[in-house]
Amino acid sequence: MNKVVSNADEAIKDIEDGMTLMLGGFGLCGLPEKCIAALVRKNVKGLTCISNNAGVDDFGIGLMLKKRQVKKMISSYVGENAEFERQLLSGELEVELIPQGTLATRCMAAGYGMPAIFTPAGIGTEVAEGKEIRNFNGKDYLMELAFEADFAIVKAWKGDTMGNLVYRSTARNFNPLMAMAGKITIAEVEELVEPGELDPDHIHTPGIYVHRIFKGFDYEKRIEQRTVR
Amino acid sequence: MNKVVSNADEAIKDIEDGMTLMLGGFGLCGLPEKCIAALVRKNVKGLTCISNNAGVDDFGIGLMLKKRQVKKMISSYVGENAEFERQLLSGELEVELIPQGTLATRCMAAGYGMPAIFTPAGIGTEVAEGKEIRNFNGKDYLMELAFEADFAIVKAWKGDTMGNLVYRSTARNFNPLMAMAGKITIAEVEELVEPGELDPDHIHTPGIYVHRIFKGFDYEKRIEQRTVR
Amino acid sequence: MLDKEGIAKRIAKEIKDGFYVNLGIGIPTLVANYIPEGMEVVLQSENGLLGIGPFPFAGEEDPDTINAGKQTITMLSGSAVFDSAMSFGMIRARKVNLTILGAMEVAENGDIASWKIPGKMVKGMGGAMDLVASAENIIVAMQHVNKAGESKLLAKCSLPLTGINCVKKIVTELAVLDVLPDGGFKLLERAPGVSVEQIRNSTAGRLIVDGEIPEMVV
Amino acid sequence: MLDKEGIAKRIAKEIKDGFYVNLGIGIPTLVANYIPEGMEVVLQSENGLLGIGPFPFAGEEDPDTINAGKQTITMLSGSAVFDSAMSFGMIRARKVNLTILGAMEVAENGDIASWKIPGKMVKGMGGAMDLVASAENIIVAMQHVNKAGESKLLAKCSLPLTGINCVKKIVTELAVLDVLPDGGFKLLERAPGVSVEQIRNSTAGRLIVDGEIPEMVV
Repeated sequence: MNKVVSNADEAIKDIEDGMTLMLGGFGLCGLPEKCIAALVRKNVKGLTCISNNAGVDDFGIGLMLKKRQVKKMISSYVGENAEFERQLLSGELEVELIPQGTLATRCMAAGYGMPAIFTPAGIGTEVAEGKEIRNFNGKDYLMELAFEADFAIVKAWKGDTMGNLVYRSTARNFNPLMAMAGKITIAEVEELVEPGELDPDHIHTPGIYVHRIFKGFDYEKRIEQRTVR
Repeated sequence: MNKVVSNADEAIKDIEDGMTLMLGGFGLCGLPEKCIAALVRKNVKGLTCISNNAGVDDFGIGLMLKKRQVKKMISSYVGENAEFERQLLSGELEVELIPQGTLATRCMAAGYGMPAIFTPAGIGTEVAEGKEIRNFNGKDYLMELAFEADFAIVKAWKGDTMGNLVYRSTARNFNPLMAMAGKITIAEVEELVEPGELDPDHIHTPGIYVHRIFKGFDYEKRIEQRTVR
Repeated sequence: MLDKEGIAKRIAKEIKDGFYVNLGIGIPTLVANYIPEGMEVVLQSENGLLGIGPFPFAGEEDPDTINAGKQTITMLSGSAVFDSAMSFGMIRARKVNLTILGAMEVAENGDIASWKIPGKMVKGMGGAMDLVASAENIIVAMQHVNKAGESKLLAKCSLPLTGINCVKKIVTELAVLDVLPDGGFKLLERAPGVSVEQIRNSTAGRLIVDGEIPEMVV
Repeated sequence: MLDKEGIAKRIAKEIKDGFYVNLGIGIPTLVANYIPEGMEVVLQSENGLLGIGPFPFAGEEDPDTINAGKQTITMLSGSAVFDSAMSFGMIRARKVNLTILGAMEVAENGDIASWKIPGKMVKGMGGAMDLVASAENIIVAMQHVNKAGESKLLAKCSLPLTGINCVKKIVTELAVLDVLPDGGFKLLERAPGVSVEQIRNSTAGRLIVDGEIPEMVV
């Protein structure tokens, strides 16, 4: 039951060209920055990345975009990234933009073994094109399918060697949803502890969903929009 | 934003004959025992109760069954209750038995604004009768609708005056799911605290889902199957 | 004519005690500064937070605590954190009482466009499509005309839609308007010093002016 | 012939290191006592717990900590609590490696009946329908014949079904059998002192006996 690997490079060693990855985080908050750095080092190519955002030019998934490792992005919001916009407008990068709640819920659906969900988000817009629409109680809903991902890569605050995870503040965001949704789930944590050190009532992701875990050192945790009073 | 009411009787005062209620708890664990006692006192009749179990003869929903307050039970497991079995076999009580995961997920669907979910539970059985079956990736699923309940009544360990709730151990069970699903949600708690006393990262039910909260005194917390080493 | 702060101030009057409110990026964010004293309102951030507090003091920024605009924020007593699926769950289930967001265009039938200019700008819809498809009560905060002087209140949206038949109220630098269930922008209030004529000239969609239109009190 | 403890002991051999296992009520619960030393196995309780510990010592029972059979239990280092929707979420998503449960009848095509005797008994299916519809790997622990001496391994179930085409293996007081993908009970092992003939006489469904059948080692 010990799921500990030594570092990010070992955790991602069998991620191959052309795979589909889920990457946790909202903007740069709660980002699995150690695994992203390792993916850049490994220079794996042709990836499909499911992630709410695409990072900024020089941090987060932006680093993978710069090296042209990403074939397709599935995201809800991709502003703040000039290289991204360039690749998109030039057609080098395939992009599927979907509503944020749809993205979150399609992850959850995968982790909950539900093949599809219904949401009103996107009804009457181009997001609805080609999708089944269904009326319940007088309101139209789109049927959206659960995601399938080869790997889910998430960042937690604390984790134990059995894979139980706890997130801190709004760095939680998509991480627990994606943690449930990967065929293989990799968790990087700021603090790796022994089983029993996390209160069973406070665990956000039960270890059953997590296959590999490691402690990352020296987190940068860059702030995207530093705003003060 | 103060949602505090003085006691169970005040919390349930507008529950009327013929309404649909969700009641948290698994067996007698995590049961909203103060509200059940108040419902028995008020002697409201013709209720439809959505609850995983039906209590025992002299505790939990069993007390309401004894007074013939329940018209229909929607549950997954109703053993351990002789009066229940008598009313069921005599036809006095309408009973809809559904799989436990389906029950849990139909509550969650209501709280998440999803009109229906898909589950394989019950395929090929009498549970599937009259329901839509749909195949995804070679596997059959039943479409099950979100519940609608006039009131959800749950029991938490701690709650604050804004309605944020924390559950303890396996007394969590259906409580957070039902808390999200009621048109009006009533929470009874063992400890009522001021906002700020619960860690925002440890809250299981955000206060937005809770309309009324009160502190219950002298919880009996009866054990159904006392088992020791 | 109102400035951005004025628009935010006017919208703040639509908030009621005990409301849970989702504020979009831009002018809507400013609304938080004008919630009347003594009123208890909880702000929702769709990344996964109820109870957005003020921006932190310099030096106290926490990279793990941000709002939907990725700005550093603080929490309040009674704040609650959750994942993004629950966040949109409570939005879809209509537990959020009021949604205030920006727009590029609004049509007289309540359609809204806000996320894409074909060939030019593709930032994505973020949570806006979920919000407008689910919220019972949507107020749009926007400029009445764009930089080229063209009206943004149209008979029909020209840009890709974010949602349909959903906008209930609009507050601009010139006016407060309701979008009527049967269609049309019903003029409710004029901004200080703005005439009905000015508003009419800046509104491409059907404007409904019924009787005397009061000047708004901000 | 095996007693209940013997059935549990034999089933325990099917568990592999690192497995997450759901144990049903009755004989399956006993399996927990026979997990080999040194093997790390996590038991799931569908009310919402991973990491079921032993029963508490008298006087230390916690009414808030129970298993799916409503028995008081304890937790272990590394246990995690969650709500019942997530519990069945991980079951449906096939994160649980093995499900062990009881049955009233099993058919040679893998159908199982376990929750209802029309007109006589209606306790409900609890989580059994979810488990059998989702689990990749299902072992049934049951008596080969009922109290009236009739076989419970049938060509076709007579009672209302819990699930279809799902049972993979059966362990009874007489034998270990696989349910073949194309149908039929393939005899794998005889209980100590039990003959193939005895098993044949107690099996109403199609029994497949291929070569010498070893006596099981418990």
